Amino acid sequence: MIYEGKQKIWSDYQKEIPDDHYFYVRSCIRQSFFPASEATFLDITRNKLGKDIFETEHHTTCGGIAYHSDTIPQETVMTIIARQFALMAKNGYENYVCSCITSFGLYCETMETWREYPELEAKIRENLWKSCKLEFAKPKFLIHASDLIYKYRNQIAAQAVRKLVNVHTGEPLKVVEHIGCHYSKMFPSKGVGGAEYPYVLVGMVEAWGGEIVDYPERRHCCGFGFRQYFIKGNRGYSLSNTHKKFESMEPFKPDLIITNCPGCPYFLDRWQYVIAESTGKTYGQDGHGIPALTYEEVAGLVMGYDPWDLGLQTHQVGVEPLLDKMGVPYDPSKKYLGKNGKDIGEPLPCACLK
Amino acid sequence: MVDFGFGLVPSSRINLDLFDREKYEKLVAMEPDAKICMACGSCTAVCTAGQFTPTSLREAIEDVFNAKDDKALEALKACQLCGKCSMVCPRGINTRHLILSITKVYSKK
Amino acid sequence: MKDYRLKEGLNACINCGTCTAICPAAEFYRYDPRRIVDIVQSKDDEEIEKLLKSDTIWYCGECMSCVTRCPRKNAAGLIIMSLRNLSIELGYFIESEKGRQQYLLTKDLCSNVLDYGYCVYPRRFDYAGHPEAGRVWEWEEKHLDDLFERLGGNLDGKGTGAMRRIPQEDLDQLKAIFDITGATARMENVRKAGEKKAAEWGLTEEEFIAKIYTDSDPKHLNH
Amino acid sequence: MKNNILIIGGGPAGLEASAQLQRMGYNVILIEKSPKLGGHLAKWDRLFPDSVQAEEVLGRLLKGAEGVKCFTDTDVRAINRLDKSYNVRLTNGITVLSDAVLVASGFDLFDAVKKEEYGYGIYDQVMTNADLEAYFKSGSDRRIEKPGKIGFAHCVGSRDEKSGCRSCSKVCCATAVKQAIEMKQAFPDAEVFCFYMDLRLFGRHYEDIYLKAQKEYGVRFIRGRVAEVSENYDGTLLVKAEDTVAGKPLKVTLDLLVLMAGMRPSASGKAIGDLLEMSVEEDGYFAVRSGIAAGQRSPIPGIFLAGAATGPKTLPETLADARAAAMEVDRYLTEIFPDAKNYKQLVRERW
Repeated sequence: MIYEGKQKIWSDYQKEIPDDHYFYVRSCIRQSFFPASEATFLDITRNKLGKDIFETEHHTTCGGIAYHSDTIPQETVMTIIARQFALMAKNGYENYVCSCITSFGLYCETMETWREYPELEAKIRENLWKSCKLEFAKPKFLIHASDLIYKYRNQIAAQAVRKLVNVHTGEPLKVVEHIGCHYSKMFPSKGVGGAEYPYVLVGMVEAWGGEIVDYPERRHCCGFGFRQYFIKGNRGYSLSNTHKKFESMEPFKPDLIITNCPGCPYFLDRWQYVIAESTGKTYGQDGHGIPALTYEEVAGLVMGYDPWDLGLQTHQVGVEPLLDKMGVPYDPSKKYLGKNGKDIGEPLPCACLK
Repeated sequence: MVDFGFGLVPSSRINLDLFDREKYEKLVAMEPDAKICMACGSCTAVCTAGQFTPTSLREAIEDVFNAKDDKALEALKACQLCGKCSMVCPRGINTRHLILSITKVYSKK
Repeated sequence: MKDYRLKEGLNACINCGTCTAICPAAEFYRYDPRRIVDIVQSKDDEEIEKLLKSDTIWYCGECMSCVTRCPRKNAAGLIIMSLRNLSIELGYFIESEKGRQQYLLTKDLCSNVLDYGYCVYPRRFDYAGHPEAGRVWEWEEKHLDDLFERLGGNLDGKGTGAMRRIPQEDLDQLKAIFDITGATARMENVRKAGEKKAAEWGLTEEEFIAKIYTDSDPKHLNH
Repeated sequence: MKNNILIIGGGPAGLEASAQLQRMGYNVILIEKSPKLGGHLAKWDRLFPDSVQAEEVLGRLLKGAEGVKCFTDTDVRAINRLDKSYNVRLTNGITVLSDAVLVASGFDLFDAVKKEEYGYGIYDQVMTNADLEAYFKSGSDRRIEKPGKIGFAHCVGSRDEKSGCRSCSKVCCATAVKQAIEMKQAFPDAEVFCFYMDLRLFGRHYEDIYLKAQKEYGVRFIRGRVAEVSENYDGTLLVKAEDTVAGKPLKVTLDLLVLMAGMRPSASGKAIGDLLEMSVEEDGYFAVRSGIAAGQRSPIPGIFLAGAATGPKTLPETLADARAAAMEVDRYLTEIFPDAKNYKQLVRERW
């Protein structure tokens, strides 16, 4: 691998990310499965970086999952998107930051389609007024939340209490990145680093002291496939695609997987559980899995957040070996406690996966 | 082991790393023309058995190359050795001999 | 066919196969996106109708990896979306096992959007239907309120925050959008086709749903 | 009086045209921007279809052009159109008054780095057709050490709108077949794969080398464009394509992948074109007066074109084109130029 070759491509795909005043829009999956990640993102940007990042209670889903499951027409999803944009403008913002990759891809596609077919944009504008009495607007900058963390990765490194380094050996942790397909595969220029060698997560990992490991199936989809996961009869597709990725990354012995898409960490985590419980195969050391974390969780770890505040207990793959390597202090007895130490039981143990 | 109601799905991806070179060398020693097929499909187009069964010499040759030996045999199983294919092959391959050779080399028996 | 995705997604295909080479569905289903593009551009109505009634168009996972690869700037994924759209409009989707899944998907996802303003809503994500969500979700499901509180969420709460209750006025706007952009009509269309099929098979709705949720004919897969 | 003719570009087209025009008695000035004459030919080892040494062909071309006034390391700084000739200022300080200008600016090889998913310049074991020729000439390349499995990816920077190259580069299929054979000759135990979309082997004997590659060397031809390349743990390559004949995705582990970089309009040719305000077509190559009837005349009177400046050509085609251009220049100078009084009218009628 020739590192300089990648650097050249990275320099070709730099996108403009504004400095401040962001309108934040949540992700359905991230809220459902990783609520602490979004909370951490807002805490870092607002309180650690001092940015103005606004959220309105009135925003909704963008409809992306329903759309990519082919349950609603394109015109519907475009009008919902127009409504989100209108809320942004109504609140005096023009920098739109979304937490979801499916949304991000859909926003890019929508804006591009409007640009190419102005008559469609006019139709959506009319739809928006008829249904919501809102004024049509478009963001000046469209960015994914991981773009923001990427932009401030060095400031985060400056405030970090630890690095992505194995404290016992002094070696950098080997990190595998997984970029959500809709981040830049459709519009390479909209993503930091492009579609083939995205830099958005690599930049974070490098800034925080880890070592990125490239592996053959890096670009392959996690296997979500919308309908291919939601319907039980289709889940073999989803599982098999993740399996293909793990078989490919196995020889590289990664310590950690970092992701920027809401669904991917869920699938990369849970499919390891299913593979372990149904075949006995595990991919980490001694029967453990490889932790698949969100970029907010990784940022939180290097900045010294408590792992249970970050929600790492809601991963099925145990994160303790990673925490031990990084030298993160944690109290095992507090892992599954509710707020203020409330006892809410704990999950049953797995048969195979540690 | 837990039954989730679904599981890993078999892959259909051609993996050329599985190509059995030794067997293949045996085949081309027997019938060197195995190497010169252009995959034009003339043989399959006129195949008598192919009208009623999934018979295709073109596919069988492809399968041999693609390390899908079983599929190759399957694609020739119903061949009657009528020889129409040898009349149309633009590369003049002795197709009947090739079919017999493939069957001989790749049969499990 | 007036579909912007088709305009965007279809230029003359040269059958190079770069889409199929990296397609997550092509390896695990009996599926070849290149052939779909080829059939669509053939403009052979009979073949296209067959396609619309088949399982084939439902194998794609809409990951859009093919979009990056095509040397002719085609987008097989967008073409598929457009075909699915048409299959639903014409009621053909109900003819195939994979297409029929639209009945359940539409019911679940659209009601999540209209009832809560989210595509996914944790209280409707049950461990029984999702055993792969793991022991950890089995536990989470029982303690959702406590866990959201613990993790800085705001499940069904007022104001902002993860999984807050979205105000009714906003849900009303989503409903209005659904009504004027054809989503409501599509839901109705799909519902009727499903009910008809269930009646044809002599199944209650519950039985029908259970069937389409789990049915998986081995013919979809490679041997 | 001998007419001055300026030829821009010292590759095969420029050399051959120089030789011909010199024989006709013209005063030829040949300029070449690089330090060496010969263009891409000077960097190539052997040529399809009969594996003749490139050096031998180049030697013949150089011999033919002996006596021509040659400036290497020289480019055009400015061109002014006078009443009937061109005043050309060169970068070496010399000014040439030229009655006809022949642009033989050739082609650039497609920059394979731009085809990002193939990882040229990133994955160690990926090289280009030009790199492989350099290896054949020098006998050493860090990437080549007894490769067991070798792939050739056709159409890299050809027939690819994503890379902005819609057209076919014409020569790569035959080059790939030639190089595949040469690699088998160098490494008889290797397995060699060619990934193609169409095998465009149109020329005389080209089909023969295709058959030879199959029959004598066992080269495997796979109908499917390479979709993606990545690097395995041991440094070998994972290459993905569809076998479109089988209709299935395919993967193979390779020790070496050779990218058949296609022809692109040359950047320095474009600079000359800009100076002359000479039009190019959508594909970036210079427009000609008439593709069929006057393929060596530019739309501008007195400016001629030869070789790959007007689109991808094989070497024999380039040489034939150069000879044709010489004839056209001669016709222009003898028929029109001497009659200074009617010059403008004649040009209007006959250009």
